[in-house]
Amino acid sequence: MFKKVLIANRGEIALRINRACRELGVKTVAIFSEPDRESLHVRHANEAFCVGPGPVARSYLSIPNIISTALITNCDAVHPGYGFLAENARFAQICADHGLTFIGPTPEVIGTMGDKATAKRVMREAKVETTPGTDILESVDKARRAAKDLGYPVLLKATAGGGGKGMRVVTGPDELERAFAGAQNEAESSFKDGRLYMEKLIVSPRHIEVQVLGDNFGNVVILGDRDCSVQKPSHQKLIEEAPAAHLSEKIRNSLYAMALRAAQAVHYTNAGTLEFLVSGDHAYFMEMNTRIQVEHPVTEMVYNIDLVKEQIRIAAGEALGYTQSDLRPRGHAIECRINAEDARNNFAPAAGTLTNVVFPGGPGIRVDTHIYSGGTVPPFYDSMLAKIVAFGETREAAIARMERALRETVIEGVNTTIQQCLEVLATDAFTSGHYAIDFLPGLLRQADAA
Amino acid sequence: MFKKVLIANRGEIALRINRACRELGVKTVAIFSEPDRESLHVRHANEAFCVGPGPVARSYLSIPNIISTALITNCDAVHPGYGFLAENARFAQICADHGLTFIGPTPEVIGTMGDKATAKRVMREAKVETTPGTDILESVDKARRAAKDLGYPVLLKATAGGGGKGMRVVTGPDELERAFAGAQNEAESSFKDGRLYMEKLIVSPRHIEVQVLGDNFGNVVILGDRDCSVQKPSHQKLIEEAPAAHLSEKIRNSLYAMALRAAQAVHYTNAGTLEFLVSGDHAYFMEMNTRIQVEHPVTEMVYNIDLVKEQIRIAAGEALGYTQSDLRPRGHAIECRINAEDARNNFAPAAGTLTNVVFPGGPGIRVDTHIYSGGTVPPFYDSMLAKIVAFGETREAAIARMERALRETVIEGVNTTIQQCLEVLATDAFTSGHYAIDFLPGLLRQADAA
Amino acid sequence: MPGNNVVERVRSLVVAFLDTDLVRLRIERDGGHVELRRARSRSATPELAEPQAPDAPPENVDAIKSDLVGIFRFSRPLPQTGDMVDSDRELAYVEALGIRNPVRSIGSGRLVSVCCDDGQPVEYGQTLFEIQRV
Amino acid sequence: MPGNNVVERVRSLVVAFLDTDLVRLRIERDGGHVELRRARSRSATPELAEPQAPDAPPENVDAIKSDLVGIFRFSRPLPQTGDMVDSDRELAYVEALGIRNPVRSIGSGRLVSVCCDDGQPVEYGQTLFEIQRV
Repeated sequence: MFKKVLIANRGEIALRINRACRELGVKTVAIFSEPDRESLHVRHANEAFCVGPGPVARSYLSIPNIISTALITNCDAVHPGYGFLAENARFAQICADHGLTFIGPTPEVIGTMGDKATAKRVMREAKVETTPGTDILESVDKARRAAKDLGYPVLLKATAGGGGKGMRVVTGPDELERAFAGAQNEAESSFKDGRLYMEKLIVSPRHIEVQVLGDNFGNVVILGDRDCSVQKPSHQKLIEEAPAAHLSEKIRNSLYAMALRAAQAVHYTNAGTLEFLVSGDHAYFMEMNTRIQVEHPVTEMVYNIDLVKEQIRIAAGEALGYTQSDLRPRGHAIECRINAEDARNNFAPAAGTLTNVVFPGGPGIRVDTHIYSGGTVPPFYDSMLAKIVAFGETREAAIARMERALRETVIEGVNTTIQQCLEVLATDAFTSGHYAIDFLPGLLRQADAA
Repeated sequence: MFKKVLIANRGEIALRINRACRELGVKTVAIFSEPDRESLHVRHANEAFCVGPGPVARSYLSIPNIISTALITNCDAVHPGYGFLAENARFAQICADHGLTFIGPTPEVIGTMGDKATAKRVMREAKVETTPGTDILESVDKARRAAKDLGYPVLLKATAGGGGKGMRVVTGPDELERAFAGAQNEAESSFKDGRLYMEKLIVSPRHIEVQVLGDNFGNVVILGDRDCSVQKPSHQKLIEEAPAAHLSEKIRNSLYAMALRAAQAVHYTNAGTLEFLVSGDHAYFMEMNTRIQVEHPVTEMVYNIDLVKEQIRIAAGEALGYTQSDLRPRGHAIECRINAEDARNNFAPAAGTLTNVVFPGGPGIRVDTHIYSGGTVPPFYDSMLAKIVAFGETREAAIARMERALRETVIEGVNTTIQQCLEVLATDAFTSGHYAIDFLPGLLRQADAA
Repeated sequence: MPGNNVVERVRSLVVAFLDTDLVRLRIERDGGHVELRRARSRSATPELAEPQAPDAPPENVDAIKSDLVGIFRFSRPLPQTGDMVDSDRELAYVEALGIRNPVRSIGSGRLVSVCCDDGQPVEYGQTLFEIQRV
Repeated sequence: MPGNNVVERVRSLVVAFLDTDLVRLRIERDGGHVELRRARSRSATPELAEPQAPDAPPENVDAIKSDLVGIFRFSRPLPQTGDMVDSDRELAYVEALGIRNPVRSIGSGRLVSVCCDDGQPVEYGQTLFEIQRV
C-alpha cells in the first residue's frame, strides 16, 4: 500500500479521497488555491500546500506545482479525482516519469478514450454498439443517400467539431441541402475544416452508464448501472440513481456484456464508466470516462463497496478481492446534486458566503460535501456544493427518504438546486421511473410557460 | 397506516421519529419546551406545540399537555422515543384511554418489565438465566450460608433499594458481618425497610443486548446483538457496536434463544431490548427496555432495517414482512455518542451556544443529531448532541472509518466526548475487541494517574 | 436559591439594566420572574420628546398567556377590545382533556387586544389577551 | 475588464480607503493587484506622535513571495537581516522539478526579515523575505 497520496483536487471529491486514504492508513497531501485556504479538504489532510491563485489554470491545473508538491512531500501516488487533470493523459505520464503512481488507468488508455473518434473505433472493434454513422461525406448527394440508409432524423457533425459548432439536426430530406451548407460553412469558419460526417439522431434516449473496475491482473468486474437521464439543458447531470428503473433484462445484460468486452479489449485498469444512450431495445456507446464519477456513491450504496478505496488498492498493485459472482446489488440509491445555482435563471452559478448550513442525517442518508456554515463559495470553480444520497430497500423508499432529506437541508447565502430537485422528485415521470434526457428541459419549459 | 403521529420527545430521537414518519407519508406533530423553540425537531415537523417551560416535569413529562396536543391536532398515535415517557405504563394506558395508539408494547408489558423483581421472576419462568440470588435473608447466618452457596464475591442489596443505597460488595466471608450490618442500617435509614437479599456479583462482565421485534400476530424476530460495554463510571453507554466481537456461537445462540423465549412468554409487541451481563460462558438477564434504544442505529446498519419504521408499522397493525431466516446481518457498525460533557471532569454536562458545528460525511457514515451551528444546548436535558455511526465490511474497517469521522467532526462552544471516544478507539483493548464494562473506568483512572 | 443570593442577583441585574437603553426588562425562569421598569428619564428634555409612534407598543401592558395546551373559547359576556375588566374577570377558557380551564384577567385594566379566535388551538405560553394596567 | 471600469473601481476604492484608519491596503486578484498607501497624515500633530512601538510592523515593507512550490535554498553570498540589497539581487532560489528558480529582491532596500530556512519546502505565495524600501 502507498505511504502518502497527493490529492490533486478540491471540494467534495478531495474530501472523499482523503477519507478513503485515512481509512486505509495512508497519509495525505492536499493542494489548494489561495481562496481555498479555509476549505475542509485542506483542514483534513495530513499536509497541505498552496499551489497557486484562484484561477484553475494557475492552481489546480498547474502540473509543475502539483508534481513539485508531490515530490517534496515524498508522496508515492497521486489521485486526480474527477475534472481538472483526471483525464489528462499527459499528466498521468508526467506522474509516471517522476516515479509517482497515477491512481487511474494507464496514460495510453486515457489517451485512447479521450479521443472520441479513436474511442468509437476501438469500441466497434470490441463489438460494442456505437451510434450508427458515416465517414466523411464529400457531397450533399452522398449525405442524402447516407441519411436514407440511417433513417431520419440524423445529425450532421463537423469532423473537427466541438461545442456544437458545425452541427445540425436534420429531420427530413427537405432540410438536408440547407443544413449541409450551413454546417459546412460554420465548420469552415470555426475550424478551417469544413468536412462533415453523419450520425443517426437518437430521439429521447436515456443516459445509462455502467461502472467497471479492473485490476492489474486482468480481472474486470461490472458494478451495475446508473441512470443519469435527469440532466440540465446543458447536459449536466442533476439526479442519478442505481439501478436504472425499468431496464429490461435483455438491455441490462447487453450493456454489461458490452462494458466487459470494452474493458477487456483495452486491458482497462482501475475504475471507469461507459456511458450509453439507450433507446427502446438499443444501447449506443457514447463515451468512456477513465476516472471516478461524481455519481459513484449510488453504486457504492447498492453494492456496499468503497470505489475510491478500490481505486487506491488497485493502483497499489492489489488484486480485486472478489469476482463477479460475489457481487450482489441490494436496494436502490438516488443522488441529488446540490449546486450553487439559480435553477430559475438557467442554472446560473452563484458565489458568496454560506450564512447557515444544516445537512440531513439519519438512516440511509449519505452526504458528501465540503461546505459548512460560515464558509465561502469562491467564484472560480464548479458550482457543486454537496451530494445528498438516499438509500432505500426499494426505489419508492429511496425517493421518500430523499424527499425528506432535501426538506431537512438548509443552505443560506446562495441559490441552490434543492428546490429544483424536490420538483423533479414530485413528478409522475420521475416517480414512475419513466423519464429520458429530455425530461428536465421539458419540465423547465413548462415552468417557464406557467 | 396512521394519518398523524405526535412525537413525545425532543433532540435527535424526535428527529429520528420525524424522519421515519415523513418517509412513510405520515404527518407529524412535535412538542417542545420554551427553550427548544428553535430546535430542528420543531422545524421539521408538520405542526409543533409548546407544552411547557424548560424543566422536563412541566413540559416533556406533562402528560395532560401532551395528550391535549395529540387530541386537538387529531393525531392517531404517539411515539414516545426513549427516556421521558417511553417506559411509563400509565402514559401508555392514558394514550389508549384517549383513543391514541401508543407506539410501543402494551401498558401491561411495560409495567411487568418496569418492575425489576417481577421482570426477573417472569424471565426465570421463561427459562431465561438471571443473576443467581436469594430471597430475603433474615440473618447474617443465613447470608453466610447463601454466600457460600453462591460463591464469593457477592452483592448484598436492599429489597427496597435503588441508587446504590443499602448495597455492599462482599469479596469474602471476613467482610460479611460488617457489610450486612452496614447495608441493613443504610437501608433502614434510607427506605425505612432494612430487609436485604443477596446476588452473585458478576466480575468484569460484558454488557451485551439483544434486539427483538414482535408484531400483533405473534411473530417475533431477533435482530442480533450489540456490545455496549464501553460505559462511563455512571454506567451510561458511550460507544456501542453490532455485532459483539468474540462472542462464541454458543453464547450467541443461547442469548438469542433466551430473548426469543422471553419475548414469546410475555407476548411482546413492538421493539424491545434484552440486556444481559455476559461473563465467560454465562449470560445473565439484567433488564428489558420496552422501547427503542439510543444505540438502535448500529443494528439498523448491519441488518439494513429501519427499526423506527418497523415500530410504526407494527403499531399500525401491520405484520412483520419477513421471518427470522430472511434476516442476514452484514458487516460491522459502531456508534459513538457525542455528548456535551467534560470527560476530564467526570463527564460533567455542559450547556451553551454552539459557535461552529461541522459533521462528518462520506461512505458508511450516519449522523443522527439535532444540533447545528449557532444553535444552543439548554441546561435542562440529556447532554447527548449527536450519534455518529460508522459501518464497515469488517470491524477493523468500521473502526478506521469511525476514527476518521471523529477527526472530521467540529463542535465548538461546549466540551464534548469526541476526544474521549478517539482515545477509546486507539486502545489495544478496543481494537482487539477484548473489553468489558470495567474498561472505560480503568482507562479514566490511568489517565487521572498519569 | 438562598435568599441572599436572590438579592445579590437582582442588585447586579439592576446595575446592568441601568447601563442599557431598555425601558423594561422581564426575565422569566423556572416559573418565577423578575421585571424591571425604568422611571421616566430625568435627563430627557421635553423639547426632544416626540409624540409616540402609532405602532409602538403601549406601556404597562400585560400579556395573559395560556398555561396549558387546548382549545381556546370565549366566556360570556364576550370580551372585546376596549373593555374595562375587573381583577378576576373570566375572559375565556382553554378546554383540555374535557376540562374547562378559566382564563382570568389577573388584575383589572383595559383590554387592548384579543389575540385568539374562538375554537382556536393554543399552546403553552401563547398570548391570549393583552391588558393595559391603569 | 474594460479600462473605464477599472478607473471607476479604483476611484471608489480610494474613497472607501480614505474613510478608514488604514495606512496601506493591498488587493490581489486574478494575478493583478492594487495597492493604496496613505501619505503621512497632515492633521497629525507632532506633539501627539509617539515613538513607534517595537512590535509594530515597519512601514514600506514588501514581502517577496514564492510563485511556485519547491525547496527553498539561499544563494551566495548568504543574505542576512540588515543587508542592503540591489534592485535585482538574487537572494535565494526555489528548486522545483530539478530547476532552480531564482528569488530576486525586485527593487533595492534593506532586508528586514528572512522568513525561511535553507532546504525548507515552500508553497505558492509563501513569504520568503521582507524588504524595507528606502
